[in-house]
Amino acid sequence: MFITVSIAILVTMALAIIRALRGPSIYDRILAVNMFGTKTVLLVSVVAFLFGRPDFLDLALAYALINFIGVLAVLEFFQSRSLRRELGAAQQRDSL
Amino acid sequence: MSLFLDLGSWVLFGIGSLLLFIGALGVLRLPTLFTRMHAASLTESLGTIAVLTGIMLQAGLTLATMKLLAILLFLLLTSPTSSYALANAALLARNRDQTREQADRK
Amino acid sequence: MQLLGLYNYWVFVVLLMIGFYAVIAKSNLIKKLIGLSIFQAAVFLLYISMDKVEGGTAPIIQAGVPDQIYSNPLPQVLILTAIVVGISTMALGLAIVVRIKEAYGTIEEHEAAAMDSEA
Amino acid sequence: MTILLAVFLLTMLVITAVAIVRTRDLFAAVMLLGIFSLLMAANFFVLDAADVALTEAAVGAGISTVLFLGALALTAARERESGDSRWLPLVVVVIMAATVVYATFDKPALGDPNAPVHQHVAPWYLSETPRLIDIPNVVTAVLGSYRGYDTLGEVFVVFTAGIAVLFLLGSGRPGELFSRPPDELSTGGLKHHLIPRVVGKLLIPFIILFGLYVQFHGEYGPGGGFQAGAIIAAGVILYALLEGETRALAALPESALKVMVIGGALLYTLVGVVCMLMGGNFLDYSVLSTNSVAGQQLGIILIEAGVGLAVTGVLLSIFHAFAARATA
Repeated sequence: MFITVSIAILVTMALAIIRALRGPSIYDRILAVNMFGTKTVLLVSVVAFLFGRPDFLDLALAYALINFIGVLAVLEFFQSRSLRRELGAAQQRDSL
Repeated sequence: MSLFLDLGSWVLFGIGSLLLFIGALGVLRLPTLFTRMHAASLTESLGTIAVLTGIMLQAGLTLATMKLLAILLFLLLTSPTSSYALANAALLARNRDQTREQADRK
Repeated sequence: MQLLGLYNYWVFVVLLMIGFYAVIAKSNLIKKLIGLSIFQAAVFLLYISMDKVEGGTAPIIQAGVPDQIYSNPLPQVLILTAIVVGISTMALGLAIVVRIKEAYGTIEEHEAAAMDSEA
Repeated sequence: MTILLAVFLLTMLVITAVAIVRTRDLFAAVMLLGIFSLLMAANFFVLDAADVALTEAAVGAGISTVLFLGALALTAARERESGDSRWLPLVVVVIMAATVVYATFDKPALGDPNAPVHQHVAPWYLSETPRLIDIPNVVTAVLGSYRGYDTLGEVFVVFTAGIAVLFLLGSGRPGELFSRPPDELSTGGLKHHLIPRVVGKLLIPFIILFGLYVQFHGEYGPGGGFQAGAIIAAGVILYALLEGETRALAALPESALKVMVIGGALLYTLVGVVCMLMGGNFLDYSVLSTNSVAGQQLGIILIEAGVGLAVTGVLLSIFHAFAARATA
């Protein structure tokens, strides 16, 4: 029964990768990466039981906690970049 | 007893797999960013709950169940938050582009 | 099935060469570093592929299961440390790229080289 | 089943790698590198390397993305057309690939128990660890005790890389990683970020706690100093992203980080020296206690603590160095 779920998760992962490759916008890629992260947590949890070593859930726990940081960093990066660009544009307008 | 647990797991796994698959299909097929985000975030939460609860039924009352519970809790906290932050950032970027276009037209 | 058992090694080769291609063919220095990290990942994959024993499980000894087969711990130790070393050296590479950008105003290798030959 | 899972994950790995190299948008490349790292970790896990998967998870999911983005913020986000011919490198790569693939036909198949690699020291490690060190995680035993020299070397490589980054980028006044413009332009920025801030700050204690768990549970489950260091560093980086560099540096100042880096490396070496003073060989922990098994366990706990301190310190110093550069 764990096999069925893991296959479903793998298919979902493949679809998420297609979205990440296709883009088109950066936000689509972030969405895909985020989704992929959640699916990895689920896959690892299922596979840990499939292999009969449930003590390896630590890995899933690590992803559940840390995956968030990457997404936040990316968003912060874009926010500050577009703000800086606006700042540059505002300075240009002022100098004209 | 274990028959009922197995049955419950099967049902939950079925629901979870179906939801995850539908969500992924939505992310792939829907036309715009916000509709795609909608598909992903709506199905993901329930799908995650279903799959992890299904595993919990199989694990029984062990340390593994506590870890699964923690994973579920963290995922339920972080996943909507990152969806929110993403949607917020995308919306702000779109609004900025629109105001810039309007400013350019003037 | 015999050939499927070699699939890991082929993926190792393909990844190694994808990384190598990025290092030699791309002019952008960050892209070169990304290629290098793919190259590195390929080597990790080779080592970890070698640690698997059929029917084995991770080498964390389970009490009360006397006849359990365990996979090989040695490649795991080497790669575990290599991952952390890899990220620190990658940071060093990125720091050098940042300094190159400050000195030359570009991170494209051919542009920087052209500036050098002009000077 | 293992093989099927691995084949699927590996195929996705190749597709992602090709996409990473092909895209000209460096930002997209970094995002795809995140997926690449997740796939690697899942694949390590499927191949029974739980410790390695945990390391990849701790490093790849947070820190490597953050560092690459920091570098992109300081350089450029797009790759330019170089105009060089792509055919020569492609031909070289294809020829090399063909040669190495030809060589793989001599390799033992995946999981073959008679492969040469499983014949030499590994069986000894697996059979003797319960008697000599008596901890379940053989990977930690090999890392800390049997191959303690190697690990000491790796810690010093990490240490040197960290110092070199500090030399190159300089440390000094605090900056923001992705330099924020003055406040009047970022109108409503903080208000809109209320939810990530609340949730993020709620998570930070759990991340640190989990890091400590990984550090001290490393003898019994997957974990150890390297993974714990990366996880704790990721927790502090999250704090820096949410509350700004200045407050993160107030919580864990640069001087403290330097003490952690140097202290960690020193602790490891000192354990070795103490072993020598007590009449054993360098890094032979058996002499640390009257009972040699207890001595081994004590030695491993101490050096893992040293590794954890050094790795946390180095990763955070690197992060702060990139951040300080962004506003300089």
